[in-house]
Amino acid sequence: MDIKRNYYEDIELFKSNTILVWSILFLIFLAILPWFIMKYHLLGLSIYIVNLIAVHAIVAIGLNILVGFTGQISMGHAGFFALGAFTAVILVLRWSFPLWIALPVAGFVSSAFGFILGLPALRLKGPYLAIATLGFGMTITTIIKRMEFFGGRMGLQAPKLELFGTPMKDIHYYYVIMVIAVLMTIGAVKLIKTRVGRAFIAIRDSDIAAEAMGVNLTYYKTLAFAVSAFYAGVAGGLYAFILGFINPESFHLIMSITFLAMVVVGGLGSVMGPICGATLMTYLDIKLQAIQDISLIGPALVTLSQKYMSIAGISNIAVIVYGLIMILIVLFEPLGIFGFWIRTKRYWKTWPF
Amino acid sequence: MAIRGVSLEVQERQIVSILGSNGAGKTTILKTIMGLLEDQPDKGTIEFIGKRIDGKDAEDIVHLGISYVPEGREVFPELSVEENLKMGAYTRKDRKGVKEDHERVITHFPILFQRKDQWAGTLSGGEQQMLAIGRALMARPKLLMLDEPSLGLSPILVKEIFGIVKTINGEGTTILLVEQNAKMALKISDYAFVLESGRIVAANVPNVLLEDEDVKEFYLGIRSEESAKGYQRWKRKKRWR
Amino acid sequence: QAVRGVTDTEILIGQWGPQTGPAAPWGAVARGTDLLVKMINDQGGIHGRKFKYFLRDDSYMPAKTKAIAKEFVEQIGVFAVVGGVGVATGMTARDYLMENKVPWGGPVTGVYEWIHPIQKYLFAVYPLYDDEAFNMTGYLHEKLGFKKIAMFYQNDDYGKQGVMGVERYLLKHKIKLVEKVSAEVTDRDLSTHALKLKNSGAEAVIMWTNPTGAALILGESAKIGFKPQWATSSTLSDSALMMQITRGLWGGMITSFFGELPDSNHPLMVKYREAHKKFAPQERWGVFYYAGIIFAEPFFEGVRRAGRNLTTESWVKAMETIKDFQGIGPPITYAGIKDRQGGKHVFYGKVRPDGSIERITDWIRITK
Amino acid sequence: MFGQLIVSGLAVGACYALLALAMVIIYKTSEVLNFAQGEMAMISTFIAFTLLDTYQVPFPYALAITFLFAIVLAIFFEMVFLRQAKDPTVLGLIIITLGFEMVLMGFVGWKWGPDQRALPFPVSNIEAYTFYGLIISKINFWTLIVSLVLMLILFLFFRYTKLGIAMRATQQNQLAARVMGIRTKWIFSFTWAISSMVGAVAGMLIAAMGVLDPPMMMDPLLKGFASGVLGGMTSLPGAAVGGALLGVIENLFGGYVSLSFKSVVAFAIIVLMLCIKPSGLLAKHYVKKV
Amino acid sequence: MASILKIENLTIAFGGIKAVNNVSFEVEKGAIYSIIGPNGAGKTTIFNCISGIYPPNSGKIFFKGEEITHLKPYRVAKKRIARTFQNIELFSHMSTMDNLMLGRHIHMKTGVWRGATFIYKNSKAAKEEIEHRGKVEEVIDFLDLQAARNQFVINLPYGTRKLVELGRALALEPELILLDEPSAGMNLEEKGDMIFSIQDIRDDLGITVLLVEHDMNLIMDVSDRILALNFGEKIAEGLPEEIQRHPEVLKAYLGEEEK
Ligand SMILES: Nc1ncnc2c1ncn2[C@@H]1O[C@H](COP(=O)(O)OP(=O)(O)OP(=O)(O)O)[C@@H](O)[C@H]1O
Ligand SMILES: Nc1ncnc2c1ncn2[C@@H]1O[C@H](COP(=O)(O)OP(=O)(O)OP(=O)(O)O)[C@@H](O)[C@H]1O
Ligand SMILES: [Mg+2]
Ligand SMILES: [Mg+2]
Repeated sequence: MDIKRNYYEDIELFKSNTILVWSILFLIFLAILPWFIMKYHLLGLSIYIVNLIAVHAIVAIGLNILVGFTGQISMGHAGFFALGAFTAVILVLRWSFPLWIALPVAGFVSSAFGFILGLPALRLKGPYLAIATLGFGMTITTIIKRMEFFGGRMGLQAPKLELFGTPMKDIHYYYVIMVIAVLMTIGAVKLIKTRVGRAFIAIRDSDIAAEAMGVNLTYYKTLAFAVSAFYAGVAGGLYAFILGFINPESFHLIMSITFLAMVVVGGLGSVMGPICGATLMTYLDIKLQAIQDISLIGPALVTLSQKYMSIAGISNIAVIVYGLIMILIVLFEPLGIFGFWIRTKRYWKTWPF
Repeated sequence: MAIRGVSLEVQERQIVSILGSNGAGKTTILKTIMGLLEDQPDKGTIEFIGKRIDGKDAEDIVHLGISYVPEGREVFPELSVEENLKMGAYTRKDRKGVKEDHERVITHFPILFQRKDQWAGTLSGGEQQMLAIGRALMARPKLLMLDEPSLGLSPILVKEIFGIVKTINGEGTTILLVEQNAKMALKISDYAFVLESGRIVAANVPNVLLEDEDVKEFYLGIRSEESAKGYQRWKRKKRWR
Repeated sequence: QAVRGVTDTEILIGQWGPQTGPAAPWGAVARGTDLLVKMINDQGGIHGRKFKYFLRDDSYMPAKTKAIAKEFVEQIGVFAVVGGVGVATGMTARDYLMENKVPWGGPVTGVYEWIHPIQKYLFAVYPLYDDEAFNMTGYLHEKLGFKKIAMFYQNDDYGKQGVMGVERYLLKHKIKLVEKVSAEVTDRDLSTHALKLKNSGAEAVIMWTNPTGAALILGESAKIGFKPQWATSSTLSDSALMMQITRGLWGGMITSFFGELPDSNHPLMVKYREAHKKFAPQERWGVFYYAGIIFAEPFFEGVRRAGRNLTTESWVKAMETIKDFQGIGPPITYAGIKDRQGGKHVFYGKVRPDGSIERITDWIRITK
Repeated sequence: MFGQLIVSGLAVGACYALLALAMVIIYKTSEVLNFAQGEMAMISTFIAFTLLDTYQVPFPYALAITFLFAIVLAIFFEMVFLRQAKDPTVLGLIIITLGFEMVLMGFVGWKWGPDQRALPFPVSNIEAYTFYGLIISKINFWTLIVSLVLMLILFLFFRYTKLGIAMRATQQNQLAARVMGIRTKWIFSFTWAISSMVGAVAGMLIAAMGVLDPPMMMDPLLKGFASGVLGGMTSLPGAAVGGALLGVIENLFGGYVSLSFKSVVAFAIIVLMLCIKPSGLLAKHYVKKV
Repeated sequence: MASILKIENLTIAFGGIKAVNNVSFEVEKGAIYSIIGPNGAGKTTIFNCISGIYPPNSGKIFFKGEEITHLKPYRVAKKRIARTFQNIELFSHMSTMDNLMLGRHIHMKTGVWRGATFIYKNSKAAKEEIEHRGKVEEVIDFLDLQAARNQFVINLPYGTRKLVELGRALALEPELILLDEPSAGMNLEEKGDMIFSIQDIRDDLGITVLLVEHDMNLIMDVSDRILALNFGEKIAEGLPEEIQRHPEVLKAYLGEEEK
């Protein structure tokens, strides 16, 4: 081993020039994507859907820090998401904070709650932790529902924001969200590569050994909750503004579960995985009903429904397909979509052989 | 590919040892026999008392009368010692025989009796090893396969373990033994195989193997006295890289 | 110049409604509208234009509703949105639709959000829950002479507007509500709720909930021998369904109605029932199915009145001319630019033990 | 009121307990949290409904066919989906059950539509027995009896056959279990079948007490899961105790403190309990030894 | 020389069974001190008490004159006491490098904010990371782990994994290292290497070693002093030669005949 190693390589964001080039190309792609969407409605996408995807991706990245890296389950992330959404809206609505302050504050409020939840969660594992977090998620929305300050159960209308005097549209939000999403992705990648991230993974693999090596379990476990909740909080703030109206009812358990599914389907324990997962799951969730509109399949499904099932429930086909896709991905690719991607990459690398 | 072209035969009522360095494929052989590997052998067959058992499920193989002490203890951590032993006799229906065997295990390893209500996961390392062996004995197998049974046991117990193995063998159980402690293993074996990188490099009765210079040096640690420790360390490293 | 969603031969319209998930029963509304569209098209459309109807399932999730609204406007390019189930869902779309000047006729909930503040392009049909509850309390108190009134409601925007109305009336007449019990939409155990109602000694209980909640509370009350006069909102006016799922306990219920009874001899009802047999025989002829017709009728009336030269503005103008228009729902009036609440009437009926309904009042004006 | 609250608390608790039992049985062998449990019960109940309502099959036969269906469904799911997973993580398995939940939910919605229905049931949900002034409806009473009996049978079965230990062994170390000759695959199928049957009982009772519609099991399942955790996810008696406790606590809280926070308080209490006893009331806490 | 570790009347019981009963001993700085005893004698339990995993029922533990009896494990680690485990406890889904880097945890400072936001090579977090990677690289060289450097430890052979665990403990730059059966499961050759490694740890790195082992060859080769336990109680303490001949040790541990 005479080659002098440059240790920075290991933690560098762009390990090689190829990655750097690809990353830049990807950023350019993101920058011009809206133009394509508006012009061609690629895959039936709208900018709003892309925004939603990006927001979900932020939550998923954060959740993955908790679930994938630290090995703690959370079934209450909709709660943090809701906290972020309501905090951001209230800050802007009641005290006219600018968005760029309201968002981080929303993140920190969520993360404070994450820290609190992390404390009882310390000794809990598996189903016990699942139920505790689940209960937390439900409690948060119930409390929000009860307080007129948060608009009660009617919910809150997010104020219309302006950018240089013009009201912000989806396309403006798009760039705001993308910048935040990219920054938060990079943040997650780096965090995982350095000391704190290592401690997280160590806790997942063997908490006893981690503690014996000087990792303060209490601190890092709650920290993981806090960091994860921060992501959810910021994303929640963005969500409130792209939706325009938030209502505590909509931050329900199913939402928490969907977040979890995004992470697992995308690929636990990588940063790209949850992004893939969020993209796929969000897109499918909104667009799957289109199978009834596909030329040949659609009428066939209608006939099938009339003959054997019920026509009133025909939309449920989308639910079935959604569930099946979830199952199949986990079944055949335990590392999620990201694992699939890695395999194809490896396959192409060794291609002729 | 962890093992290739390995043929070995274990005669009834014998003690047969498999020796070899780390990663040679000893565990893999035992696991293959037990049907524990996901990918069944690419080629070759395994027979037990005249019946083909390759491709069969581990459960069925156990029912045929093979018992296995896996590497790394693999006790049921949240079952009590007693329950662990009960699981060892899972396939058996004869209550009386089970009771007898239970007593026998306890006389071999009295500490297990003292710890009988303790969760196996909280036993000390050596106690767990004893439990793993005891558990396998509870099945009263025709063929007992032991993967490094002496790991983590105190010197006195190591001797005892080999004694027990010998006794069990005397009672009619055939034994296939994988050991790092080659010296002891050879002492009680009727036959031994030496494995290297998935291949059998030597196979013979212990007396003959003990004559073999290579075997002596690499597996029995009997080395020429004059060579200085440090020097030898380097030499050995070089040769085996 | 071109009007979005309007061509020489076609008018595109859309609606969202939960077809899947827990709120799916309400989704029947959106399919009912489909029936009306088919019928109109079958008769040759309006002014030579046929309607193309897009029904989207939002599973009652606001994020999806907004995506659907955007799809309607940006990709499909609909002329108008007709109906649309849900408050939280509709609210995410309201401002967006209004900013883009998309006419919206007859959202399927009777809440203030649609008319406060007044939205130029939004024409509500559903009588307001608040007014309905106010009036119903009055009916129980003044006409039927109940003194001790309790409320059981569902913990959401719909239930809350019911409470508002009831309390408003009682406050005005200085009467105390003897008990106010709420349940979550997902609750499946209402024994404590029933017990509380019973202990309050109420003579009449007004119920603002979904069918499941109603069935559960009636069951629990019957169990502990609590038999007040029940009264409930128009959302539970599907007495055939309610009779079945309450196993007969629905008998004696006082219900308000926003539309003709399912077996009514009203000429339009007869026509619609025929269309139902023809176009969608598999659907159950339930109140919420044909409510899809009720909430859409004024919209089509507007299109009819706007004439061949249909634009957003001409439609709005036409809608504002509607006075006492009546299909199978309440009489609809939009009194000028300050009034966007079309339905202002309900009528009351009492459920007979066999599940049929005795109409006990005519259409009563509930909104001043 | 106090007595009545306790009685009706126990009655709901019994339903929670049945669902908890169903979940615990599966968790005991495979560490899988079966989130499809509710929907499996729901679809079985719909089958029962179709038999009873559409085909007018006499109740005992309908019951038998429903059980058969529940068993087939569970074994199908276990063999066709769960077992096929390669290198499954616990979380991955949970997601598979969630996916299956959606498939079932979608299927029922597609087949039967979203409308609420009433399950014809031989025991009335309105008529009641009165003991010392406490009212308990017939169906609640029989629910209590059925769940107690089921619980007892299962408890004895798993306690006094080797199978009970073998199930736990399978969960803790599948490899070692196989080496002991425990037919783990068979155990999985078996436990799924039993659990699905218990679930179907719960589903039918819950539908008979209230309303039959696709989302009917969402809330009970959560509570059942919570009860299981409260009692300790590996303990059958724990499931019973957890269910009863949860039902009673909920009702007392609803009756005396606040109805609106009733369902949330259940979770708050569970979290508090778990802080004191991290593995539930009746399960021993295991700390790995190094 | 001064004692670095001092244990006074340590007692711990699990449900009535006294795993360690009134044990006292002292380890001198720079010594290799071994604990032997039959299985279940309480050796690992003593380690667990020192490193804070089990709170002792009574007795005191002093490290460099300071009491550490009831400190949490991570605080003990911060005092520079590192350990290995009887059944390897590595972070199996991390590379060897990262495992060792975790050993540097207590010496590093990067928190969430700095970790997530460093941009270039001279940022504080990056600099710190690079510096500590250098340190880890020294450990890798010391143990000849270059080949395993970037592999996930789950894929490494048993013997190598034991070395990685040792490396992780060394990366902490401890003053006292606790080794629990470091040579178990190794073949003769690797055992030989382990003897040298242990000696090097003491001689080259100046770390005091507390050792638990069942391999008598190794014990006799490296130990300066030996403590023998049986049923949680001290039965003998002294120089290797004394212990080897001690009748009780012979009876309880080594087996009487032979040799
Ligand atoms: N599942 C697996 N996938 C890939 N390689 C494997 C797998 N299992 C074992 N190997 C490899 O096969 C070889 C033989 O392993 P095996 O465990 O049989 O060795 P062994 O002789 O038992 O060694 P030891 O003395 O360390 O127990 C090793 O190089 C190991 O890395
Ligand atoms: N958490 C625990 N609960 C109950 N008993 C325990 C626990 N930890 C250890 N013991 C018991 O304490 C005794 C000492 O265990 P310890 O692990 O210290 O033994 P050891 O000397 O390291 O033995 P070995 O050489 O086999 O590893 C054993 O009998 C063990 O069963
Ligand atoms: Mg091996
Ligand atoms: Mg030990």
